Amino acid sequence: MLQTIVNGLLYGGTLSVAAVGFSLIFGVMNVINLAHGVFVVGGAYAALALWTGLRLDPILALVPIMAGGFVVGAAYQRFVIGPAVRRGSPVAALLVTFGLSLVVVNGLTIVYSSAVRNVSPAYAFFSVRIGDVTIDAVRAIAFVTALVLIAALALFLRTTVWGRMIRATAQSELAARLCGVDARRVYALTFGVGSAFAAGSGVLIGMIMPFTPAEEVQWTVYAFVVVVLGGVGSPAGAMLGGLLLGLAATLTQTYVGPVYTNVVMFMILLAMLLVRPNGILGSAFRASR
Amino acid sequence: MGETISRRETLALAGAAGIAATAGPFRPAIAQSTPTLTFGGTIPFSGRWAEIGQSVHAGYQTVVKYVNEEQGGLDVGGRKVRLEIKVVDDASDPQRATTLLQRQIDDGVQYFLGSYSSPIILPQAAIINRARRPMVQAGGGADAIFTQGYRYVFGMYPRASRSAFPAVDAFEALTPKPRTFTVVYANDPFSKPQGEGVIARLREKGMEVIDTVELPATVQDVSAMLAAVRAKTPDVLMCVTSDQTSLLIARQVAQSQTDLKMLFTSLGPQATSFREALGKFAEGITCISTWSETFPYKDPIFGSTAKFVEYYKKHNNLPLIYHQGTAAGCIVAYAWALQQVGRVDDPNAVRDALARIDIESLYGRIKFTPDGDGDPVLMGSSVTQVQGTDLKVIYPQQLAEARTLWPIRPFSQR
Amino acid sequence: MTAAPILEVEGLAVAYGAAFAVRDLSFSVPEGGIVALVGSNGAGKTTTVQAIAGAMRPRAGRVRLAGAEVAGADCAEMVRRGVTLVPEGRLVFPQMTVDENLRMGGLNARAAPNVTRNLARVFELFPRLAERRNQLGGSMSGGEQQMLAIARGLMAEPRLMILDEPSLGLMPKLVGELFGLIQRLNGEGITILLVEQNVRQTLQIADRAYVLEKGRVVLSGAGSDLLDDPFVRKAFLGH
Amino acid sequence: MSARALMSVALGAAAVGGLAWLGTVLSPFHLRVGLSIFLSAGMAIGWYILGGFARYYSFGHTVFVGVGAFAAALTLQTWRFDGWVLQVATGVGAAMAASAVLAAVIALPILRLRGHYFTIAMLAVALVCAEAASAFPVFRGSIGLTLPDVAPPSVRPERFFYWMSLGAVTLAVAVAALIARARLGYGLFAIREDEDAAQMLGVPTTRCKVLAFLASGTITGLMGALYALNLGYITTDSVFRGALSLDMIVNSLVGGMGSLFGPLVGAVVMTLLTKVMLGDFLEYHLAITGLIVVAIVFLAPDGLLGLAEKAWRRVRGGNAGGGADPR
Repeated sequence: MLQTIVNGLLYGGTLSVAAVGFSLIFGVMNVINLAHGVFVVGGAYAALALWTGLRLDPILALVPIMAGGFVVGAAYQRFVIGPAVRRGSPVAALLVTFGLSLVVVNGLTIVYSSAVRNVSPAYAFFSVRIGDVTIDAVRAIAFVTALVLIAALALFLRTTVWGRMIRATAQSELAARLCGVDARRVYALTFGVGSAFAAGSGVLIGMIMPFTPAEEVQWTVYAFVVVVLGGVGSPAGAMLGGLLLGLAATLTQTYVGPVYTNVVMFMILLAMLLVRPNGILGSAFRASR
Repeated sequence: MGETISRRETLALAGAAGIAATAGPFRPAIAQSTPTLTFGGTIPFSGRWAEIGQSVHAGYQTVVKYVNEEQGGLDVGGRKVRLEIKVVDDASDPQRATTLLQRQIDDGVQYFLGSYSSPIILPQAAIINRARRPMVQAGGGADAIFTQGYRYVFGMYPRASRSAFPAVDAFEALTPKPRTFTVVYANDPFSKPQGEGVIARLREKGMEVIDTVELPATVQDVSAMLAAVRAKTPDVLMCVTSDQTSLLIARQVAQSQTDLKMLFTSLGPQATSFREALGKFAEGITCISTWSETFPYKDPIFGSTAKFVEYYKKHNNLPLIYHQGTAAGCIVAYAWALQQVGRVDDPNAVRDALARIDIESLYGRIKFTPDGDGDPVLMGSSVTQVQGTDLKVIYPQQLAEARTLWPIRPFSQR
Repeated sequence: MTAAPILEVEGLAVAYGAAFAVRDLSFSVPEGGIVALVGSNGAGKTTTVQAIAGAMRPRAGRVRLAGAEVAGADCAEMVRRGVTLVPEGRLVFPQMTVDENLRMGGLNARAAPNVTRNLARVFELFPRLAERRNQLGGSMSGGEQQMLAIARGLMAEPRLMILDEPSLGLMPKLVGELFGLIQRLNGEGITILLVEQNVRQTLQIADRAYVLEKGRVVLSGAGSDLLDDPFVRKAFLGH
Repeated sequence: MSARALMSVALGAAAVGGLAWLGTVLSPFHLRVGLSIFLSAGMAIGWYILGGFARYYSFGHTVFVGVGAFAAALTLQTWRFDGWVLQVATGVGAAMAASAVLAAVIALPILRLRGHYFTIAMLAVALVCAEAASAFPVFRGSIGLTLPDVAPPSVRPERFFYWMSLGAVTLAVAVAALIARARLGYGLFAIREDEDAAQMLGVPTTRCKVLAFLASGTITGLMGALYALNLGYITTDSVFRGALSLDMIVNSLVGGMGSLFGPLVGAVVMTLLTKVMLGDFLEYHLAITGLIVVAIVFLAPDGLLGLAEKAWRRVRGGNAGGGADPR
């Protein structure tokens, strides 16, 4: 039982960090980014490239990869999502994100083939035993990194001027603009930060599990589940949602059967939507809807 | 088929309906100096099965390229015939796959090669059978393909439920004999019957299955499952899973130091990337290979498996795995049947020749059951084990390249 | 009207898609005065002030601020130039504290260096907000939120403050206080452009007022004159 | 019935008659193209009854395809009838009934949600049903279900399914057109414009949404049954495909959300493009499909019909007013 809970939490940490960027973008801009999983998987491939090419440890690789994710994400918002929202509607934006994810996945498949890949630094095969509980070193490292990243994001949103501008824009775009906030820049910033976190989570995921280009869909869907469970927009919500989901997954695996894991996860998503669509912590930005 | 209108009328109609662009480029080649024989079919170049699709395609292409470029064509009834492969991307989507296949049938393609994965092959099999054109495929093993009475569909694999028998037989042959097994299988159309077949075979051979685990088609974490495995300590963990799940399992087995006497994963170790990803932890993992590049067989086209391998490696960058071998086997089988018939325009006779084929090829023996799938004994897989950085055949005995590492070195001591 | 106009609007037209909410609208606001825009629902008042504040792009017309052409400038620039709109419905940031709300108001480059001083000033003006400094904006009462919205606007150090329906949803007692506050702010030198449905009280404090109907000015004059105007009495004052 | 309505009914009947006649002369491949188009169009129309009329964008409509397909397959495996009429009637009937039941069960809770939340909730419903179809052995979704060959021996199966799916799409269009003209339709349009206002004006919004949802789900389920019968073998992956949900949306948006012709035009264009022509582009076709979607959003935000309309207005010299640009 204890082992199951530990496994669940470790897995959940990864889910949290993989969802927090999605949550931010959804919360601030009300845009469902179907290309979210592409950034995750893209991060994993970037880590792979840096690992095989330069032997750069994935944890160190987080810095350039998140920076890259930021730039790409910000540009993506500035030149693609923003114009799409202005031209059409949020649904048009959603379609654009979908269309581009097809393009990128196709590109990744051509470059890397759809072979299963994996980033395996030396510590990928160690584990620590505490009493009866075995903890995979790499999962523990990923978990701690995830916590640090999420805490850093929370701190950024809470204490910096730019963080305050992001939150303000999310709560009322008009009021924020009337305060002199340049909404376009805030949106680009938000998308950049969200994408940086997606790419960063991809690095962690690439460390702990095998991946393929087609996997992106799954990470987008998990992001949905985590965000709806925890609450939109806040790092704390993503953290809570991810951990709960991780626990639910491993508990199901152990006590119901692995094959039912996804059924249970998606049932939770559905139940949550019907009972409390704003998530356990509620929307971080809107008082209610 | 009297009800089918002529091609020209079809084109005219298509133009009228504004879909002229859809009329394909698959005109049977007639007015060329060397007659050309076209193999049609679809391949998943994208979507879920894209990677394997590329391997299968490379296998087909290699034989055709060799026959055309090195032998000036295939000798059929005293004439050289150029071989040609015209396959389109079915994107792993069955609806699309049937539509595209129908277009080739309409366009007069007479011989077909297989796509990959049973959900695509099955609907195609129905169409192929109705059109009375043969298909030799290396991609669908589901039992249902071979139990519908389709006379024109041949598979290089034994049907799924029989296909992992050799692995069980290989473990039975070990000394000391492993006693307890945990069987893990993925819940997909191929792995599930294969896994159930393994369980039945194990019990039949008097070995103890202490636990069975059904995994979803994709998994992110198996630590909970491995905790249970550690608690029950089976001698052998047999995983009938996709390469991705296998890699995850192997990694987590290594990380969590789940010490097993043997780890078997049906798919995975065949790929170099799998072995590289695991490094020293890959050592000793066994898998089935329906084909291995080290097979010592003779082949009517290349001369031997080794010559095929050499030729393949000279012309391809894609790592050579068993899918290329199986796919190549399809063309070899066709070539033999065509030569038996002595002409290229009689698909029915070619079908009958395929039904009675029994030859040695680069792939091994090719002989189909009356239902069209591979003979479970003659065409059954070999069992291979990762030793060093390579994959060595360890079973059946007559093909064995190395002694089985048994039991394997505990993961905790690596 | 002796003072030079701080704001001049000429031939303004604003549309949503193909539907024009405002067309050919002209008025002016003298420096240091209180000018009111009144009219029924849908007359185009909110659209007008949003276009002036840069939140919407006018289709046609001219907007001059202290003589400089500013039509089409965005919000950020208008705030920098000293125009602050306190929007209809207050729009405080519900999930931010009072303090954070106020700091948002003082973002612009001109006011940013003086945040501490400005905070002290609005806390002095609204002691209630000082008490609730760390409370979330969304958890406060309607009256408090209105104070917060105005205080946030003051943080930007406006020369011209536009108030859009500030009395909406307030208890009558608070409405009285609000109008007192507006006069006090005006007394401190801030020019006020007031959009209101509370016509009587508005006209009582306005130097000049414009009556809007269907996106056009139909009547204008000194506030006190309009109070006696038969049309205004009939349409807005219920006589 | 007004003259205009009569006219459109007559035109529609003529079109259906013409298409049915085409079924007797087309080659098997073109029949398959036709039936692919009809299936896509039927699904798109099914989706449009909710998504187009009421702007409730379902991102999981494939759930009805899947439930319909599984209902048909499971029933036909349990009760083995002889004769195609009985077989088709049973399969299709079971599919429509199962979809209707599913829609009825989830309608009330799920239609309380709006906007993105409804969209995600439908996705969740689809995911739950898909996973359940795989995980629970009774449904056999993971290993697959074989359906009987229902086409009568005297008709080629692709021709048979061409006609069947033509019939189904005709039914779908008819139902959708009737809804659009009925009070229900006006209710849905009111919801599309402003649900709260509609409610305040006395539109029974809940009833309208539930009815539309039922019709939408049942029609999509019908298409699902035909989809499955045509394939002959289904697994969870082949009928609960996220791609099918997306196709319904993409088809409607590509065609244009303005009228029922939108999803029809979209289905024709997109099926030809992605399912037929791009088969020749091998590994690039996904990227090309993606680019087409992006291009449509940017170049023709109102769909192909919207584009055509704009062009028409330009020809006639009218002016197409641009939208306000608050951002």
